Amino acid sequence: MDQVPIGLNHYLMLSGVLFTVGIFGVLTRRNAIAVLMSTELMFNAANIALVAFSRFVTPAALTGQIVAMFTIIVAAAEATVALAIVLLIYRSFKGINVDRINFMKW
Amino acid sequence: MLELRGIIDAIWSFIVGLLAGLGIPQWAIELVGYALIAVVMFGVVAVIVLFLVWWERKVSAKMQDRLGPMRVGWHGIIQTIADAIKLLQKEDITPKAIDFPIHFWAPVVTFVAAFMVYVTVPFGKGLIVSDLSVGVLYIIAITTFTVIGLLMAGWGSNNKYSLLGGFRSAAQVVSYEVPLSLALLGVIMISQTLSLGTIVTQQDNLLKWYVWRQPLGFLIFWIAATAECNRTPFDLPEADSELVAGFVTEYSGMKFAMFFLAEFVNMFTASVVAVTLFFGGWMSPFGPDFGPSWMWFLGKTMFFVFVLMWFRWTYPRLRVDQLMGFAWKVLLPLAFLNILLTGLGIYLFDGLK
Amino acid sequence: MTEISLTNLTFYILSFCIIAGGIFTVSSRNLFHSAVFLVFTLFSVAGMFVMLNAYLLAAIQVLIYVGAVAMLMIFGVMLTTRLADVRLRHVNEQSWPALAICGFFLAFLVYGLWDTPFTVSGVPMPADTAHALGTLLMTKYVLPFEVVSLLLLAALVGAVVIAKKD
Amino acid sequence: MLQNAWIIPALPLAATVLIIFGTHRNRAVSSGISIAAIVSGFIYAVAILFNVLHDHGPHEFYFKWLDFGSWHLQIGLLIDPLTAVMLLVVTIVSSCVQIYSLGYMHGDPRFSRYFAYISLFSFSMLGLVLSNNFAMIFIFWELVGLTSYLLIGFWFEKKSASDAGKKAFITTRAGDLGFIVGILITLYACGTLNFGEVFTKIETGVFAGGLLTAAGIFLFCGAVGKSAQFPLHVWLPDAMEGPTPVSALIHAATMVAAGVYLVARILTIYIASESAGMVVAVIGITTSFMAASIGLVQNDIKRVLAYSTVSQLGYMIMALGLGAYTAGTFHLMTHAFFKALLFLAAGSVIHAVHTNDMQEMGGLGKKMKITALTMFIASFSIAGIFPLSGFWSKDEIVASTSGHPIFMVLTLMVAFMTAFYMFRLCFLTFTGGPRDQHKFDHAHESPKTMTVPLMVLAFLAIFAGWVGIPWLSHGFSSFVYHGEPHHAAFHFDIAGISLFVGLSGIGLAYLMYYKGTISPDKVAARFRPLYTLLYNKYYFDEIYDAIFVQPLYAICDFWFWFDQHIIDGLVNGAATLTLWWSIAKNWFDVYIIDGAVNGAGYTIRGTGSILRFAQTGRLQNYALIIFAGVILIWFLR
Amino acid sequence: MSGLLSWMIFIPLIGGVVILFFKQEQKSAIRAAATVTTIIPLILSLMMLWEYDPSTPAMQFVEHASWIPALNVFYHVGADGISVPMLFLTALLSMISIVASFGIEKRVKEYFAFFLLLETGMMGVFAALDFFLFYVFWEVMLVPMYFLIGVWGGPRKEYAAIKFFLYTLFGSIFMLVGILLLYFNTEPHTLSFLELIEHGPAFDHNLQLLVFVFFFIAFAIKIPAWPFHTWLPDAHVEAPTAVSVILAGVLLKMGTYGLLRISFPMLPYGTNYFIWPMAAIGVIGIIYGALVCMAQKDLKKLVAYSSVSHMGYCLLGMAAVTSVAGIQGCMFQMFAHGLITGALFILVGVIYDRAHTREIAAFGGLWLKLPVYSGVMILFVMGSLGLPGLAGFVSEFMVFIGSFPTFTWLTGIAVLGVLLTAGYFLRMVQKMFLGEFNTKWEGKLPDMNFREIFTVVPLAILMIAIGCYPKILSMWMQPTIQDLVRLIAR
Repeated sequence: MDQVPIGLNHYLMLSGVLFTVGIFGVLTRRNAIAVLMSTELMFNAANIALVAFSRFVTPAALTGQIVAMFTIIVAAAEATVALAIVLLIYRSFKGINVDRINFMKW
Repeated sequence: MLELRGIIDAIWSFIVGLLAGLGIPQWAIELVGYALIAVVMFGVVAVIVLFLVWWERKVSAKMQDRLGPMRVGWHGIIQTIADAIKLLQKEDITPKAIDFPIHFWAPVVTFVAAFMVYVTVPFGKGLIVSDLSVGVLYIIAITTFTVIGLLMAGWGSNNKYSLLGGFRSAAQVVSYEVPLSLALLGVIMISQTLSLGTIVTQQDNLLKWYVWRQPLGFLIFWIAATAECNRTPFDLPEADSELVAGFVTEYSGMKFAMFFLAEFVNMFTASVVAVTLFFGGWMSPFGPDFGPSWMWFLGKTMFFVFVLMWFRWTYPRLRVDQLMGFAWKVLLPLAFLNILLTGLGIYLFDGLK
Repeated sequence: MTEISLTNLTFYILSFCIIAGGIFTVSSRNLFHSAVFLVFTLFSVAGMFVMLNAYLLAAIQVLIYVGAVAMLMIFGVMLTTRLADVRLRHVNEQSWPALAICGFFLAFLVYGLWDTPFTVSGVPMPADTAHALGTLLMTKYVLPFEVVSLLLLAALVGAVVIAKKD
Repeated sequence: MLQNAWIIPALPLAATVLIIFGTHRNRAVSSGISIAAIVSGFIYAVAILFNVLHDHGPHEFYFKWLDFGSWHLQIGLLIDPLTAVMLLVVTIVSSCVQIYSLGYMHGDPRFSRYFAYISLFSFSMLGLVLSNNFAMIFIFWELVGLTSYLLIGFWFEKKSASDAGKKAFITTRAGDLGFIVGILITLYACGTLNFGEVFTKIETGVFAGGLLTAAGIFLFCGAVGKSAQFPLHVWLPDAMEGPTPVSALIHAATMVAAGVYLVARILTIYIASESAGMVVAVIGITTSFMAASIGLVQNDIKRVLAYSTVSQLGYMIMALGLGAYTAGTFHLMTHAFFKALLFLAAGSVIHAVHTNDMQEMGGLGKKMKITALTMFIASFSIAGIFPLSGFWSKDEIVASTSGHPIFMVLTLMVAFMTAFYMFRLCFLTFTGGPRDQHKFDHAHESPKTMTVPLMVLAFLAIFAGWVGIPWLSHGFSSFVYHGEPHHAAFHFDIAGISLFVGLSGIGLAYLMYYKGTISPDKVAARFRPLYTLLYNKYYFDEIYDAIFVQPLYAICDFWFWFDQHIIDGLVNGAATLTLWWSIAKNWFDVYIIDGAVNGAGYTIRGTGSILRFAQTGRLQNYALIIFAGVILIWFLR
Repeated sequence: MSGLLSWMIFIPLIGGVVILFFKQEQKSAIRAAATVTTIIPLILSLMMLWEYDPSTPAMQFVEHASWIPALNVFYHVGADGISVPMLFLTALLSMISIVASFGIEKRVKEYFAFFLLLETGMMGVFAALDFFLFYVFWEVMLVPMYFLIGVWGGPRKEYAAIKFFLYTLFGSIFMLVGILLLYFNTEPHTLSFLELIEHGPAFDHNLQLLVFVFFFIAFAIKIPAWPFHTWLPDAHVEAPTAVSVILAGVLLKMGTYGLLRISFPMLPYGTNYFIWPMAAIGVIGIIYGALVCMAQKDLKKLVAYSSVSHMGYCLLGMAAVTSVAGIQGCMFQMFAHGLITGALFILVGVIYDRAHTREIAAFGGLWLKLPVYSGVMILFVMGSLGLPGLAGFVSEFMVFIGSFPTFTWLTGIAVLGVLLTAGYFLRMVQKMFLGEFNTKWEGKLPDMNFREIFTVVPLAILMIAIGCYPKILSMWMQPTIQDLVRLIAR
């Protein structure tokens, strides 16, 4: 293993990878809940980046942590509503496959 | 004199010296240290829990005017160990239709989560693995893993009783977690810290126990904690008369034992938190240096464990709607009221501390 | 022979856990497995927060993500999925283009990361951030804090209204 | 005492308010309040008279009413001998009329309202005579006009009554326009409206010349309207549609005398401006002669009296125009009493026979002794027979014309005609045989409430003039005078001539209508054109209708048409033009511009119909494309 | 009380918004809420009168706050002797109109909401001291008025509403141009009334003439001065009763108010240049309006045209810029006309509610059966035709006094208007109230009820009080008008 001390770029890289994974999930999963989970992954990726920035760039100000905290809370709220919508969709469409919900199609 | 910290420190410095002498690198020593701590902790808690299992049987027997286990050891004191050995020997039945990984990992998650709490519990003066600055929050957070485990168990078993049990458990735990957290908030507001160690040291004699300032908080906490542990009268997830055995229906052998132990660990945890936050933790009622601190701690904790057992054999089980209604309609408003009152008290008598 | 720092080791282990968990989350055929992996990932992220000295955030991460969000997900899964659905195709037909695009995206992200000179501050992180965070929330960020409370309330009401059976 | 004179008008006002808002449901209480108010006023007026006899004044009391920045308008009370006399006259006549009305209006459904109006009138009239400036006098001037309007139209169900009310209001208002202009000129010239201050300005020569003459003539317009002088006299005969007591009070004794009072009050102007004074005098004698001549042939008992009133007012105006202050005001007083008496007596007759037409009366003297007696007394008085009060005052008026022969001749002719038509009236009504037996049979003497006022007034008709008997230390003229006391010497020649003229008028009437020696019909036939002219009142109403009323309506219709079709037409036309322009533009828009736009639209739609296959409606598709776009942008960076 | 004017302006708005949250069916609640909402500004306006210091011409109750700093626009309100009576009148008439609107059954909620919005606009116009604010309120008035006429009006309501709207908008555009001309000709650019008035004499003379004409067109349409008056009969006739009341009682006053507040002090040269045309237009309006009135067969139209005539007095009075009496007469006429014509419209509405016709000839002898109604109507008719002792006389008299020295002959002609007014009103009274009772209404026409009486009694009391003792009104305006005369004479 190399001797590079773990620094900002490591965390950002981790964040990027996780984000990409999340994107992949969002783009490909057919199930709405799975899509939601993927978005949660993306949130977490962002949070990692935020906290890392907070730790390495502005350790005294804690701004990143605050923002991350708000992100988490908002994510929770979002998940609540999203799942309520998913339930509604499930009742209306008898299924929650995203590619079947295409009412918007011309 | 009977403080364990000195003994442990001595043993640890001996081991470090030994390992360093063997040329083992620093990071490995640290790793070994962590591993040792974990093992010791696990051992201690496991022993306590084994004792609790026996004790529960004895208490229940006394309450029902029986004798309880008497055969294995003095008054059946090693009965639990015998049972454990029996369970470990038994065949691990895995039903065919289960979702195997889920079914497999569910008891592990539960078990591990139950033990993880003890990272930040002060057993005595200096007897704390890591006095986290967010200790209280940590405990609340970790206990939620139990639910995941139960849900996994319910789902993975592919059995409708299990699923229902899992559901009930999740609903119950999530619901009661809210008043529980809010009840603890009262203590946190007064103590101005989340660290358990600090909270204990703040309660350095009988009069400074937070239960005096938070009677309502304690009451709410204690009821909610009982529910969190899935203990009677809140034992709906495994209500055997309704759901066969709830989420544990499809488990047997070792896995069943893990669930079983986890339940007792949780029970112990609840008592530990109650003691630590409201009853001075390892502090003796007369000051920090009166008798061995860990004994005070264990004594107080055991009393609360006994109270839980006492509950179990006293109260009938609630209906599921009563359960939820009680949490949201009674405990939650009371918890809010408690916070309000606490805030008001702090505002009015700022010098209370 | 190189010295292995325990911190480095932990970081790599956690990174592995996070990424692996993420990949399993998005690729698992079984939705429930996805959810469990998600929990795993989220927990690992909490660990990452601990590494970054953000203890409070770690606790919150566990409390909210594991205790609430993931639980909701699992509930959602349970309410909308049957074990029998496992056999269904779980990804759509655009998975290959998506993979390509994700690859490109990651490549550019990494490129951008290495390319950007961040000004890393030498100031060490304060040990106890909980107190400071609490103070900040109640002073400097009190408005966002209140807004978020309102948002939560709205989400609560909204969720109830949306999911209510007519 | 004197500064509280406002109480006199305030009492009837209070009565009005009380009746309208309180007691109007109770007839007895309402009338009682009204009468009590005016009788109290009478007592107060007597007290004032004694005060003023002691100290002639003038006494003024005023307060600020209107602010106009640097200066302000004051209103207040002016009490001098003229005011004192007028107060007395008004309160006496008003009291009598109100008591009389108790009987006359008995049974009327709007009994209480009647008393409210009468009280309101009393308030206005008393306020008028107490005013110390033009603005205030104008205010009360208009208020008496209003009450006159209301009372003339009291029986408004009758079209003729409501017409008459309207006519009275509008005609007097026409005179008031001149009044307003006169006030404005006065204000413009003097900067004040207070009588005393204006007169001072005139005396110091500040207010003089053409402006003064114009002011005088315009102010006189008000008097012309209110006192029914030529050419605005037409309303007064019509005003007889009102209840007879009202005619007695308002259209004989008091309100119509307001014009005379006004001229007397501002006589300084007419003395200072010869020409204005002459205009007044000419108008006065013209009116007098014209009205008297019409009165000769009228058959309606009240109309005869109305023209008589117009004629007598003309007398007074003429006297004032000639500068005879004392004569005018003296006649004003005596006339008030005997004319009120005449009307009330006539009312008593009408009350008995329910008709105004003298042709249907006759021989009523047998059945209505008191009425007949008082009527004859009044007639003798107005005919100027010694020693009744009319004799003394008319004598002074005739004396005042001594410098102007034409005036004197006309005055005497009027006196003759007056005597003639008054006795024509008396003989037709009370003597001879009944011409309508049915009405005669039902006739009866009026109740006490009516006859007692008649007797009081008869007393006054006889004796009121005695205050002016020259031999008795010139009682009236040393009290009411303008400038220095001016005692008209008693000329036996003039008195003799006028007495002779009056007696000959009576004699002619006696021959024609009592004895029947000369047939009225033959006389009428002989002078047919003249008779017709007189009978139709010189066609004044018809002429006015033709040259004022109808053209006015035509003009109004025209302007309304103009408003609707020209002005509004312009507006609507502008709108229509805009609309046409819009239509044209619309065509252009629809076919040219829109064509182009639609063409573009079709093109786009064609393209779209191909491209729409890109719209899968799947979220994830779109998201994919978004990210692809992000990467593309990165590439293109 | 600070912010008095703002409260007066915005409480109706708040009330209107609150009313929108009611259910359409809760009619009585809506009515009660609207009434309360209008009573509060009325009480506030009484407080304003109480606290107003009449000894100084300075602006009082001033509120000054930055609004659009880039354009130098301020939220600037205040009241002086010209606006205080108008604010009071607005509050009073609004309250009365709301009460008079209780008979509205169609879309009650929207009606009252619009009405309250309208009140906000009116209050704002009278209180604004900043052109931008003034213009905003001016236009704010327009919209609810349009809907009130267009939705709740009579048979030709659409025509009337659009005519009103376009006419007024036409004027507003001129006003806007005028405002911009003034704005760009001051340095620094300002929209503040007070600053522009300070700056007034310094404006270029030709500019003053141009801007004066522009403003005059805008305000003349609102007054409405001949020949810009043709929207008025239509709007009045089609509008519901209460709206007519507001239209006649308050909106018409905005024109004269605008001239007094804006044109005169800001453009002294232009004012003095144009006094003769103004007086001439005023006199034409008086005579012309009166003549047209006489040809009317519709009662409401008659009252409407009488407004044209009466507002002519205002113009004539204010044209006499050198005399306090003239301008004060104009102010009196504004106030008196608001009271009297407002009441007349209410009374027209009362009879229309019962008979569903306004044809004068269709009635007759009403006095026999409706004594209270007839008495009140005749009282106000007398007020309108200038009977002494009532407010109308005082104002006309003051106008004549003021204008006579300057416009001797014109005033002489204008006096004829008094006669013509008497003529057409008496004709109307005779045809409607006197004569035989028209038996087709037998039993169909009950007398006024308590609510209706309540709506006219305050107006009657004020009318008589002002007529008997004008000082109760003139005391508010004296110093301000003197100051105005001084400003015009600059």
